[in-house]
Amino acid sequence: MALVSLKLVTIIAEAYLEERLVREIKQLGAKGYTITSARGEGSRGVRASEWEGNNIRLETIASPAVAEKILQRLAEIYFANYAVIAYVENVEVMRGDKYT
Amino acid sequence: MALVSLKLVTIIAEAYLEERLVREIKQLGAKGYTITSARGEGSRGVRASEWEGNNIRLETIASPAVAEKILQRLAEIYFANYAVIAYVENVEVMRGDKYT
Amino acid sequence: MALVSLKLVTIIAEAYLEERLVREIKQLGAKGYTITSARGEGSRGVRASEWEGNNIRLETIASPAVAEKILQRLAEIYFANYAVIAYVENVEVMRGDKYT
Amino acid sequence: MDTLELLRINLLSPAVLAFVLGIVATLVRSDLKIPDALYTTLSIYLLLAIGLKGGAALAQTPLAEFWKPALATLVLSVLTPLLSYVTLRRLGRFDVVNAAAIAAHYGSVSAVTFIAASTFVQAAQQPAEGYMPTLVALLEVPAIVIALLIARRSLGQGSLGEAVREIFAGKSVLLLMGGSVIGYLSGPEGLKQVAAVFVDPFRGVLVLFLLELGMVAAKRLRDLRKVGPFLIGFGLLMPLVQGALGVGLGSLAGMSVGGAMVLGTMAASASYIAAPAAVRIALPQANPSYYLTASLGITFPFNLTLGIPLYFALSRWLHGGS
Amino acid sequence: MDTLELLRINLLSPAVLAFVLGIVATLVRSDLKIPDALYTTLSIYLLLAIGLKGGAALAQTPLAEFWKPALATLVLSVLTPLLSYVTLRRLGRFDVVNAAAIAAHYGSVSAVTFIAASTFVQAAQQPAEGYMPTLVALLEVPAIVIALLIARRSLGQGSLGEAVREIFAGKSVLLLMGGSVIGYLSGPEGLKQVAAVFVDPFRGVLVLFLLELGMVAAKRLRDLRKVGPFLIGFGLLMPLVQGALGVGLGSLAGMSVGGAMVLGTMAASASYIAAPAAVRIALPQANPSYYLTASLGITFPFNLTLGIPLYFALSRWLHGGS
Amino acid sequence: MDTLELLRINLLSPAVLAFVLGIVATLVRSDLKIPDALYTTLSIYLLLAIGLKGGAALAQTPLAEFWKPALATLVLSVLTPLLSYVTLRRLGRFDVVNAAAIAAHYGSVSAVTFIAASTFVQAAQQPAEGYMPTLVALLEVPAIVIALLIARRSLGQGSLGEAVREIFAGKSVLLLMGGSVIGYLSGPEGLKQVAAVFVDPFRGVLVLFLLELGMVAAKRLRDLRKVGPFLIGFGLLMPLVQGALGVGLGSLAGMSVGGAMVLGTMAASASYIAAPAAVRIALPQANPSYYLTASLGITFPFNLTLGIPLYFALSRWLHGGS
Ligand SMILES: Nc1ncnc2c1ncn2[C@@H]1O[C@H](COP(=O)(O)O)[C@@H](O)[C@H]1O
Ligand SMILES: Nc1ncnc2c1ncn2[C@@H]1O[C@H](COP(=O)(O)O)[C@@H](O)[C@H]1O
Ligand SMILES: Nc1ncnc2c1ncn2[C@@H]1O[C@H](COP(=O)(O)O)[C@@H](O)[C@H]1O
Ligand code: NA
Ligand code: NA
Ligand code: NA
Repeated sequence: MALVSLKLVTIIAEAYLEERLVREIKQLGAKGYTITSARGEGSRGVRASEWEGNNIRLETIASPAVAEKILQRLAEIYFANYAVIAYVENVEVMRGDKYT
Repeated sequence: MALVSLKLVTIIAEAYLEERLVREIKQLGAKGYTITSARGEGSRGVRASEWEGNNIRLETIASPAVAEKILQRLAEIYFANYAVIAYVENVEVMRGDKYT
Repeated sequence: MALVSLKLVTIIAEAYLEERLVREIKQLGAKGYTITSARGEGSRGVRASEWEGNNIRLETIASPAVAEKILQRLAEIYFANYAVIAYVENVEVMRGDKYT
Repeated sequence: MDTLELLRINLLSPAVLAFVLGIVATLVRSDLKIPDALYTTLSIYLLLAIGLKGGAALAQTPLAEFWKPALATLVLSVLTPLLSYVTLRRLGRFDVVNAAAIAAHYGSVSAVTFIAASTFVQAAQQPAEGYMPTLVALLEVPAIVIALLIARRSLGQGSLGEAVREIFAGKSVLLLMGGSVIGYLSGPEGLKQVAAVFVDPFRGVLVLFLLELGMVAAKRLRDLRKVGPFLIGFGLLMPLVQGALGVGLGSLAGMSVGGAMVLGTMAASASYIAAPAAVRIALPQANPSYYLTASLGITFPFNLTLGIPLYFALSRWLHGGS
Repeated sequence: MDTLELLRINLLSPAVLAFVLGIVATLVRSDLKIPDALYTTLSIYLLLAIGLKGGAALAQTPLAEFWKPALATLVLSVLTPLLSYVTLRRLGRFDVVNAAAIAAHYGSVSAVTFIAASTFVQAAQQPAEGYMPTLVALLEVPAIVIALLIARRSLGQGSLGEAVREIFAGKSVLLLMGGSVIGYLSGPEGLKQVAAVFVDPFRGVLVLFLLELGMVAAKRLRDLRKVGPFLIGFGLLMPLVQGALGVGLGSLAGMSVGGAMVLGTMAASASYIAAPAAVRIALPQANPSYYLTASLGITFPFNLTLGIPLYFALSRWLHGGS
Repeated sequence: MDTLELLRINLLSPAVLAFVLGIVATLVRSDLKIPDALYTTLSIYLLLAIGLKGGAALAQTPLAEFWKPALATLVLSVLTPLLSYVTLRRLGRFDVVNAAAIAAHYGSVSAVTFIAASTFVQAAQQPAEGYMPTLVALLEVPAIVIALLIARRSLGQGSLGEAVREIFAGKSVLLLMGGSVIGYLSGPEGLKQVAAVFVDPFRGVLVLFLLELGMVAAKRLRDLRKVGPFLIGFGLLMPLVQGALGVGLGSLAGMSVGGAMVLGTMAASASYIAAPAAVRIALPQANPSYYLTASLGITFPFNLTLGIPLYFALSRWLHGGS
């Protein structure tokens, strides 16, 4: 079984940003993503109204280069004004070409 | 504290496969699993109707041997016909005997 | 981009424990957390009634010291009587000071 | 109408049939799933609606009419958990923790069984007194507290204080009592404003709820082997004993045929909403397989199908009926 | 009322307008989202309600009146998937698997289209026969099985047994048939108890449902280019052929103007609930872009807007009306 | 009925009491949680229902009757955000961004407050004009745009274009306006078809909604210390000023006692649905603690409990009543 090592980027952000974040990561080269609904607390206390939903947890498996670009973009545009965090891990996948 | 190193297999698949996947991984030796509801996009555009639900994100902590068997099975049966991806990570757990 | 290496602790527990677990990890030094609703099976068959909800999947990014304290506390108080598991991974984050 | 006819009417009501459909769905491994959010919504709805109706009725009930049934209910709330506890310890040889946990469930009330009984007497043209929902709260809370007190006395530890706070702040009791207060303060006028949501659709909503409960109960049945024959017998016979006690005390307190029957059903039923939450806190060592399988897998279906017509027949007989 | 007036009434009904609103919401990239749990709840509700009403009506229908329409429906359930399959293979040059998958969809029934048609004839003062929902189940199930049988014969493999079990245990058919049995057993009396939930709000609930379907259909439209012109034409013309067949057979079977029209609409409609689930199991190699885009993106909106008044005009004409 | 009696009626209505229950639930740290899906469903329902009713009423309103109230509303939509902005900048010493963000909230309308006011005047036998919901959209949208325009002028940047698109495509305005169009096109006849869902249960649904809002508002109250005394005073007094303005302009425009009062309440209320979404896009730097705590934690409860009877008393007085 040929396992390939790639990066898993997880972004946790206000639900309200979902559409924008998806657009951004696709532009930066992500070939897919998975989102789950989440809730949470961090340094920013309150959040936009309930009607806008809670947080989302967005995962994307990508090459190290794309992963880095995604983090960069988050740092530039989102970290200042929105409730967003992100982290990266190493994962092993099958069919590595699917993600790059 | 005795932390044991094990494998965390994450499978993202159409919700519709939930019951089957659970059955399979149990047969292959998984001692437990956790599922969250998810949505996402990948190389296969459309998905079965809404009524069948979106994606699931299934996690199971298992020994490296069981993890490998699960991936093998996914590759044999599911990758061709269904919208399924899977990845593996190393995690540290307490009470390692619980998972093997 | 300055990525900092930290610990990601994931706790899977009966939904019913949500409030208590959040209180505990904050006391032990966690600066934030993210929760998703989950379901699952493990060694304990049945669970409290549906009305109390299923499982939660609680993630917190923290320093190795805080992560260790959280696991310790889980082992002392929760593992015996409740359906709870936990695992730890290494993750890379931006703005590392946010988590410690 | 004889008892067999009552049984037929009950078994062929949409609610009971929906329960059966839920069981069938699980047995044939259907992919039908009631969304969690719907289950929670229905629960919130039922508890709030019970409260609202009870409160509005109470606002119109003279105290002279209410105190005897209330007293009968309080007596039941002490007797039934004690009875269960002693039976489980003496005859069933259960340990203190599990006996107390099960007793808390059998002392308190299953909201859905209560509603099914109320619907049944209404269909049988013998409606229960309007203040019945208030009695639910009166039976529910002390019964759980007493069962937990027993465990605590025997174990000499535990956080009873927090458990009691948790029972009152717990969503079931909060909605039930909160609904009663809202119903009481806004009165029948207020209830009329919201009747299109909280009164008329009540029975229809019950159908959806029982569909889900059928599925849950069927899953519990898989644990039957684990709980052993004693608990199965207990789950079938204890409702009869407690039901008879309830019908008897209700009749003594001057309640109507329908009212005494519903009180009996309340006593006979085993909670699977408020009690599990409370037990989880005060007695986390107790095994959920026991108390959930018995209350939800055995006693609930028994009451829903056979118990309800039986208690009704008994109540009619005690009131000098055929 | 002439056909144009019928068209106007249909297009300006709250349900169709809600469908349009859903399309608009997607086109303007609104952040409106119907929660998954609500979508599932509405689906469960609609299927159960259809079943309940059909069952209760069937309990009052003499067999003499029912057998002819039932037979007509069974004929349709064999004819329509065959017709679709042959058309797709011969004219459309589709491979076996995809032709069978699409045929399964066009053979079976879209529950929402069925409801929209029933609502329409009611508004036009020509209500359909009460047992119509029973015919839905009668048309739905055999049609899917036949389409899958074809594929199996041609492919010489596959787990048809499991697929058939899955169709019956599948939530759509389970709720539809389960609801029918509940409705039949509890009868009109039982239905009355739950009418405030399962009868009166029916049309209003449809509005919410169509809002969501509009959003889904609009998303499917983005796949139009992928499916090619043949399938677009198929999705527009096949409903007309099957609809005419259904109206004709229904009229032959002695059904009323409304009844024959609703049967025609059922034949004309393409499932996107039961069929996708079944196809998914028996023919996992089939491409969902084809069958979902055709049934949900093309045929559904066509029937909802233009098809319904057309089938009605045809039925009136066949019954000697203007 | 004097003002005190009005106050009593309002405070003891099921809706207000449910709001209090929600607050209590949070204070006693109950585990009660309204599922997100239910909250979203209720919001969709309320907005669509308001729109439908407004549109259907508008279809029957002669333009001669409508233009004056419409004009009064537009005047309010310009005046109230300006008034808030100037007050916050001059007296409150807020920076441009936060002043504009809060002004957007106080210029636009709280849908739930609007409904509570409509329900109140109905209970007081002084129903408002049917076209009121149309006025909600007329007040909501321009008020937000103006507040954002101010910020943009002062900051000299920002994507106003996208913000305006987002307001119109935003789910709140989309449902409100979409509902109005559906109601208008399908008319009173169409509304009747869906009344069992969108008209009758309206007040009951409000009870569930306010239960949730009580819980949210109570959580916001924890932030009270952070927002400072000025904003608390603002949240209590500004509604009175804007409310009086609204009642006055409405009366001048020839509206009824109920209509002028509801218009006043609309002006007095602060949005927490459409405005937060718009502010989030155009002014992401604004601090949600300020605008959400003020609108949801202070002004909303104030209007719901004391404001509504006060505006009513004022409207009666202006119309020459007691
Ligand atoms: N230390 C943490 N661990 C896990 N999740 C976090 C952590 N800090 C923040 N989050 C998540 O990120 C969201 C935004 O964080 P913040 O911008 O700090 O408010 C929160 O609502 C949490 O869901
Ligand atoms: N690169 C990726 N990163 C994260 N999730 C993915 C990725 N690619 C696919 N997925 C998930 O896997 C599901 C099936 O993928 P696919 O078979 O490519 O359509 C998608 O719906 C996504 O939820
Ligand atoms: N091996 C495993 N892999 C993933 N999740 C697990 C595993 N074992 C248990 N869990 C999760 O932890 C919860 C509690 O486990 P337990 O205490 O074993 O019943 C289960 O309901 C699952 O959600
Ligand atoms: Na009991
Ligand atoms: Na068809
Ligand atoms: Na306002």
